[in-house]
Amino acid sequence: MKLILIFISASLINNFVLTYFLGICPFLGVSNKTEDALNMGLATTFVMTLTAAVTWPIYTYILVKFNVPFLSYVAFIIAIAALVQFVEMYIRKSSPTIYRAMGIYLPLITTNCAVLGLALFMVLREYNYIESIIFGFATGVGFTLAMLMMSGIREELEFADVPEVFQGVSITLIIAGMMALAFMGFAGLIRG
Amino acid sequence: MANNTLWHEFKKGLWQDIPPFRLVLGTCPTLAVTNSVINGIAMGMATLFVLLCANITVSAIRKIVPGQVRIAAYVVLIALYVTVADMFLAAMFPPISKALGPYVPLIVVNCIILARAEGFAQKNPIMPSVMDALGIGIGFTLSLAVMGLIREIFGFGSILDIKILGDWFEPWIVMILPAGAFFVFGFLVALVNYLSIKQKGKKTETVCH
Amino acid sequence: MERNDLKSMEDKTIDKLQEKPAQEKQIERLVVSSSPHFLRDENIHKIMHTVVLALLPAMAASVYFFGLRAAGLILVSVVSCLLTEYAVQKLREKPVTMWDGSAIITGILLALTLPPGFPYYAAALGSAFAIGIGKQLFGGLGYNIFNPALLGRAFLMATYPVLTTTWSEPLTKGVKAGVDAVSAATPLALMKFEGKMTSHLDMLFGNVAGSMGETSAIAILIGGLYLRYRGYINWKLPLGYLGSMAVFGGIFWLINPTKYPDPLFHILAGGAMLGAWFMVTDMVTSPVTPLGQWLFVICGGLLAVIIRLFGGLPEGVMYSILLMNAFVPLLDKHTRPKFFGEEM
Amino acid sequence: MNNVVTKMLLVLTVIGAVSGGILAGVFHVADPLIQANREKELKEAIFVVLPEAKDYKLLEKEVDKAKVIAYKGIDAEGKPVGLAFIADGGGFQGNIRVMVGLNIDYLKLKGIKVLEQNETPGLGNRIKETVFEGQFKNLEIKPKVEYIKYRKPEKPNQITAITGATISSDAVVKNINNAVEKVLKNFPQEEVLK
Amino acid sequence: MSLKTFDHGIHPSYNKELTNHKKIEKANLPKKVVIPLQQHIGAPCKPLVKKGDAVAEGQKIGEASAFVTSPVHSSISGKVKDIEKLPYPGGGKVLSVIIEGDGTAKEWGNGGIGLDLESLTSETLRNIIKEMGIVGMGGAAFPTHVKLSPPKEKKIDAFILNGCECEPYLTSDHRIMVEEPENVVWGMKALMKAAGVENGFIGIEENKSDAIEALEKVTRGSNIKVMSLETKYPQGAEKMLIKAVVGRKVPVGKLPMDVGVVVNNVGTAVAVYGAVKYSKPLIERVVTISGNGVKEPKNLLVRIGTSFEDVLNQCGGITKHGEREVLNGGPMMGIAQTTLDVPVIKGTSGITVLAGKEIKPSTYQPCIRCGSCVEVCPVNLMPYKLGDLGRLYRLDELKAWGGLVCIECGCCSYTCPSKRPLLHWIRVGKIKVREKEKV
Amino acid sequence: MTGNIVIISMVSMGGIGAALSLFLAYADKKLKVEEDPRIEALLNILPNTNCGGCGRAGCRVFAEALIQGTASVTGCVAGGQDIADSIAKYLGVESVKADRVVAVVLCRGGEKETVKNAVYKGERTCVAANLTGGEKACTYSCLGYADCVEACKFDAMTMNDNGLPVVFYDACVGCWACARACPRDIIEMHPMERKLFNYCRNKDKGAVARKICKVSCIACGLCVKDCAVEGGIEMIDNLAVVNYEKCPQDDQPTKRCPTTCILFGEEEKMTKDAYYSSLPKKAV
Ligand SMILES: Cc1cc2nc3c(=O)[nH]c(=O)nc-3n(C[C@H](O)[C@H](O)[C@H](O)COP(=O)(O)O)c2cc1C
Ligand SMILES: Cc1cc2nc3c(=O)[nH]c(=O)nc-3n(C[C@H](O)[C@H](O)[C@H](O)COP(=O)(O)O)c2cc1C
Ligand SMILES: Cc1cc2nc3c(=O)[nH]c(=O)nc-3n(C[C@H](O)[C@H](O)[C@H](O)COP(=O)(O)O)c2cc1C
Ligand SMILES: Cc1cc2nc3c(=O)[nH]c(=O)nc-3n(C[C@H](O)[C@H](O)[C@H](O)CO)c2cc1C
Ligand code: SF4
Ligand code: SF4
Ligand code: SF4
Ligand code: SF4
Ligand code: FES
Repeated sequence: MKLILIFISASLINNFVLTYFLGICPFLGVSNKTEDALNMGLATTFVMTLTAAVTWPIYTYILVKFNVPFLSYVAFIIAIAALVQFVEMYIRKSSPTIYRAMGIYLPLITTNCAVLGLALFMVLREYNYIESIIFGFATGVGFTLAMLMMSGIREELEFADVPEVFQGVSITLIIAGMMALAFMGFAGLIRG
Repeated sequence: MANNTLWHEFKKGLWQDIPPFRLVLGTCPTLAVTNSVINGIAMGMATLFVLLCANITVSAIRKIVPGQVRIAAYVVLIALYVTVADMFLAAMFPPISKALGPYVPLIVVNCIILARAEGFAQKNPIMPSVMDALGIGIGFTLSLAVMGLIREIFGFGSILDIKILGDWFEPWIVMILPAGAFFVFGFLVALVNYLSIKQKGKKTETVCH
Repeated sequence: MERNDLKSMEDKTIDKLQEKPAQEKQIERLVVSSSPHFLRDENIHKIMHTVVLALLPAMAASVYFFGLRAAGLILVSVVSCLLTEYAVQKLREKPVTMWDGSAIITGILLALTLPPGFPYYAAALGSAFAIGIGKQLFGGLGYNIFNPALLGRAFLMATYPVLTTTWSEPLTKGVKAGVDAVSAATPLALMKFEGKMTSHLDMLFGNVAGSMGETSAIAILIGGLYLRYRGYINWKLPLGYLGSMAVFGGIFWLINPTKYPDPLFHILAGGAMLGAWFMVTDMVTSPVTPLGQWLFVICGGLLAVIIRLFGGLPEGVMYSILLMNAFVPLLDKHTRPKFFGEEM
Repeated sequence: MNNVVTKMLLVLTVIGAVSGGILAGVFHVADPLIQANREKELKEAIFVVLPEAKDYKLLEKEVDKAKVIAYKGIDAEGKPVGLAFIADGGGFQGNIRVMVGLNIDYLKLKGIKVLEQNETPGLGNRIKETVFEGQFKNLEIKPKVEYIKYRKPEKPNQITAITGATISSDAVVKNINNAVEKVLKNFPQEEVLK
Repeated sequence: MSLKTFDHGIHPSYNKELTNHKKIEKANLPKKVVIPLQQHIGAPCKPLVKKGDAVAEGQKIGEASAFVTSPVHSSISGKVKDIEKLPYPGGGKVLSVIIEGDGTAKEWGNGGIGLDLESLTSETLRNIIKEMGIVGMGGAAFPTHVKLSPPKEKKIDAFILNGCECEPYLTSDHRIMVEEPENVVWGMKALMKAAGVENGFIGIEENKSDAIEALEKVTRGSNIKVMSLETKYPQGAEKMLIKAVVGRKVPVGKLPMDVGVVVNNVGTAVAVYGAVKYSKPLIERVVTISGNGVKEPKNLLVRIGTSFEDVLNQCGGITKHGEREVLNGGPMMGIAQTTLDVPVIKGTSGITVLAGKEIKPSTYQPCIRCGSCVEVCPVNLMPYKLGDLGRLYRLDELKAWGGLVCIECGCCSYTCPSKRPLLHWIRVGKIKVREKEKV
Repeated sequence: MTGNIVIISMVSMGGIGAALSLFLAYADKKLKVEEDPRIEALLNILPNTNCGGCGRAGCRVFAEALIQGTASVTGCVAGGQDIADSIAKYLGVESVKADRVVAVVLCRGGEKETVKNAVYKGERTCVAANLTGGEKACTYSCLGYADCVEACKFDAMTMNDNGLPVVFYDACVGCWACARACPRDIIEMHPMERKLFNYCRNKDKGAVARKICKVSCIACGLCVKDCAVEGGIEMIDNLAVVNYEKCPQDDQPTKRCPTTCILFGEEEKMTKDAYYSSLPKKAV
């Protein structure tokens, strides 16, 4: 039950993009085509799940154990950077098709604050290992969902008559605001 | 001449390349911590500090770092400075540290820093890098302050916690909510676009990454 | 560049040709255009004004139950919508289409979702947001992603949460108009926070506290059925939405009839009726494909019930529609009907 | 090739080690300050909810592998004046953490202080205001703390919910009830009085 | 009885009462005809005559060697005045033979050979149909013999005669069915024999009850079934008709013969009757002249090559004032003419003249996504989207969304409350797609 | 204690760093995939406008083709000689001199010169109008809805006040975009050196053409006769066609043309500045 709640909470109610403002850059940058958004979302979800799986042991068995939790930022970011780079190389080698679809997004994920944010929240909320992995996965799903919605809307907007100064980033942000308004409906849905 | 270019490196961050609006970098903190002026400024200063340190170090060691681990090395350095900034805030300004929450550690992945390190310091000697960091950092701080100002005025009717709008004003709570952050940011980007169009007859916009 | 010295016989002929009075030539010219050359006698103006007409019963009910202040609120928000539309279109140097009726609908619907005691200035602000940002920023009629009236209402909800959730009893319950709004609870709030149910009959006729237009289910139904009769709404949308609410609400009711309200309550309470007949059906912000429409209403109904029963807010209709609005482009894109003869 | 690997190895190791060192150094300086800040905050909160207390003592117990913590407030003479503990739970938006002061008679609250909350400014965050917090002074905890809406409290264990923020008010009340129950169970009066 | 039909479609005002009771009249013998050398889908013909040659009525004047083509014949006797590129009612200019008439006309019915259907093989029938220049008279003018010669592996088991005439205003097929049902059925039997099909169907919209009655009378007891179909546009479109009559769906990109069906128009059947029975080439056809812009709407039997102006003058001319639009065909599918100086061709089933307020406005509003266009599209497309994609030349997407599946029926544009020229945009997009594919 | 923490930190961070670099080095070696770096380099040289003038789907495809040797170094028309030289230098091949071609609009029948016989109702683009035949009686004429101008990515075209497109030869890079956009095939690419053009595509008989446009080619044959070289201008389908293989490029044939449709010299060739400065100044 708790796992399901974590999943719903992280993917919908406390959607990283719309309520914590994490991962806004790719949300703005890679959301003009549904296909791109989906690929970016999938790649991010993958990395996020892996990140949760890798950073939790690092934190628990190294940093806490040796009583140096203040090193966590550095350790996490190293782990993430290495993971992303490794995943990139691996995909490139093993499946050129997937690489062509996802490859260009992978480097972007290193500097996606949602991934580091995930690790930090995971520690802050004192999830256990399984919970952390679910949390990582759910966050990725939430991110993908937000990306997909935005990309669908932006594709539609290509036909719309948006005033010139608002085109691009500006209208995207305002739509994000509207989505945040709509997501307020979920407020208080799952407490605790 | 040299001074001139240095001045230029500094100046560009204030308008021409002003980070969140023009470069669309560092959007996350811009949205997250700007529900009041003070938070915006604090975040801006922390970022400025990290940016400065990172630019200096990167510029200094740029010749000895091999390409394969460049990003990794820079990220580690950035994380180092961020941790320092975080501890500093926690030790000296606990309320601000609390208000900014996890967004201080997230400076690590603030794209501005890596973008400047990669895009500028990596290619330039120390002095221009310092000026670049100062310019961009101050531009960023100013941007956050402006966002904070607007949101605080509408959201609380106050500036720097001093009530300036009378009791007749019913605060717009939306302004302090996520939605308000997006709206204000969106409109500021549009405003910058508008001014640019007026200035140059052309829109300049690049998206992070 | 005319070379007079080389003017020949041919030139003179041409000159003669050109001398023909323009008027005469104009008459001879045939119209050419691409087929079809024959169009249905239907236009936006007509559709929108019919919707306004269909909203009359609901407006009348709100005035009956909440007095002239209700009329005032409707007026304020309609005027604010029209002015905003005019201002933005003037500013953008686009043709002004404020009278096409859509802004009027937005104004009326927004007003109908507000509590009767809502301040005028705030209603004006919400309307300006609805039209200015919710609609014109996207390019005006037809381009908006979210339902402007609901967006305006959501904006007001987030801006003035207390004002938007301060209800008063209807006049018919013996409260005098104009008196400081006595805080009252809507049937949904009663259900949610105090576990009390309201009589179905009161809800049907509107003898309950709530937003001006949300109260009288029957007045809304009359308008909705009229629209259906005129063919401007697709029956799938309102019935699907209400049906979905009833089914999902009913499931919870069966699980625990003392804790959760019955399906009829779900349909009659709050904004379900107004939402289903006038907001889910907004063509601009609902899917166009049959499958998309089904998904839209089913998921919308489910979300509404979930928010109502488990969310922090008492009413979920508005949020459910707005949330589903955001999915409309995706739905339309991925539920394309099979072409005639595709994949046989 | 090998040269590059060595170089990579060298650079990253050195950077890692150096930053580790620097961080440890900074930590060494900053940590006491940070701890002091935390301590101070905690102390202040305890003294707000247990006004007569001049000092406190940490009570700790391990129940079902989880720690239960309470602070025993002691007045100038070293006499216990009450228990302070943190009530934590979900509110409208995020967690609400409240420091609760329980009179040593175990019948009434001495006061509460909201430590952390993410509620909507102007609405839910009015639980921070003294008007709301003040209602808990001398509130009876038996059988349970309750809230009512719109009206003045009718019973000694009731408070009035904030209009428009029933959920936040409800959350505070629920959290307090849960925490009180836990404390009553784990730190019986006689044990504490000792 | 529930009427058979297809899904979607529209119910425009048919306006057929203008002419549906008017007997087919013989038009005056034209003094001059212009006979385009390509009146069909397929390869153009090469002229067989030169300037100054004398030609007889019915003489073949254009021939080409390809398979998908059809010869053309002189519709009057006289002298070839010239051969040049002249405006064509289908758009653009086509090499045409101008013939000045000598005022004589041939009587075809009398003294013809009157071939007996029984004695002919399908091979000979197809040859006759080809030689007599018979093409589809339902609009597209596809050479009929091609349709009748499917590749061996494709088994044809149903022949459908298209008597729907779903275009508003037009009544030529209707009048033919009412006035000469025997000839229609005779021609149809010839066509069936040529295609080697046993089962025949005649699909007619139920608003033409007199035609249904007449044909039922003639076909009683035969293997031909008259089917009454719902009155709905575009009931007459091949794919829709096949769906309504035999319940088969022609797959995207396939032809009727792929589902074992051949469809022909009633006009075609009558032309085949003339061709087989009297060796009369396709040199005249019934044309409905209608619309609020003509004084006296009529059904006329017109020689191919007669100018529109000549034909319209026989109907009292067209309105002189205000906006007028002259269409080759009906208002849904017809092609607007820039000049009246174009000839009636084999595919001209009607000349519709719209005037005044019947002419559509030239402005349009934004799409309000009402979905009407999606609801009416008979091939299940999303026209509002296709329109935008075509307008913006987003060709790959246009293809992906089925732009090339569009049968250009125009239902979408017709129904759009915002008056958006959806089909026009789709056409533009299709042109661009084809251009691109050629590169 | 303190020293301890410092040491632990240094060791663990150094260790993580070392482990990471080793890991990456290993991965780098094991998983390396070769990609031709020349593509990037070439892309840096190319204009990256993706105009399609090279006849390919975009600059990247062209770059790939260059490397495979299936494209000529002068293939990028938008880039001109400079870029061709740079590419040649980068690829280490001999540079070839590219012929500079520009677009020429072969119709002078604008609003003033032509007769209109219809009123067009519909989308104001040439492709759309061409579907219905357009307004002008001449079915070979410029439709005047500026598809070509829209298509030009180099700002090298505009519509003049007579409803005809003007090409600025100084800005035109000869990318073919306008020619492809024109549904009536009025625009052709010609080397800069060519000066003699018949600015008409009408194939109607003279008598017809004469009636519908003041400046149409009426196939009178005077230019054919006046051409100094036999076959320098040929009459094909009622239209005088300059044969550039033989044409001596002088103004002889234009002298007697009754409709001025055949012209010689720069008259019809505009530079951007010249055009805009020739416009009447609008009162601000
Ligand atoms: C933007 C917004 C913020 C809200 N914030 C809170 C909140 O912080 N705490 C709360 O209890 N309810 C909050 N609400 C919930 C509503 O006010 C809800 O209607 C209310 O809790 C119902 O209680 P009432 O019966 O006292 O009106 C919020 C609603 C909105 C729209
Ligand atoms: C290239 C081409 C080939 C065709 N081949 C056949 C054929 O072999 N058999 C057939 O029955 N119809 C054939 N058709 C005719 C079509 O099925 C159809 O009858 C024709 O396009 C006119 O249909 P319409 O009047 O509905 O537009 C062909 C059409 C085209 C364009
Ligand atoms: C939208 C549309 C409507 C059509 N309506 C008719 C019609 O009413 N009657 C008809 O005979 N053919 C109509 N056709 C043409 C038929 O599809 C088909 O080409 C014709 O019946 C074949 O017969 P034919 O080759 O003898 O002309 C229509 C085609 C389309 C695309
Ligand atoms: C059936 C129908 C329902 C409508 N519902 C709404 C509505 O809920 N909210 C709104 O702002 N406009 C509504 N409109 C008006 C109009 O469609 C709307 O303003 C557009 O969303 C603006 O682009 C409706 C129109 C029709 C025809
Ligand atoms: S899209 Fe094509 S097939 Fe569909 S309604 Fe429009 S014209 Fe007809
Ligand atoms: S019918 Fe017109 S307004 Fe309606 S969806 Fe189609 S294009 Fe849009
Ligand atoms: S004028 Fe034509 S050829 Fe020249 S640059 Fe423009 S589009 Fe290309
Ligand atoms: S595209 Fe062709 S027809 Fe259109 S304006 Fe240009 S030259 Fe004229
Ligand atoms: S600052 Fe770029 S993703 Fe957050």
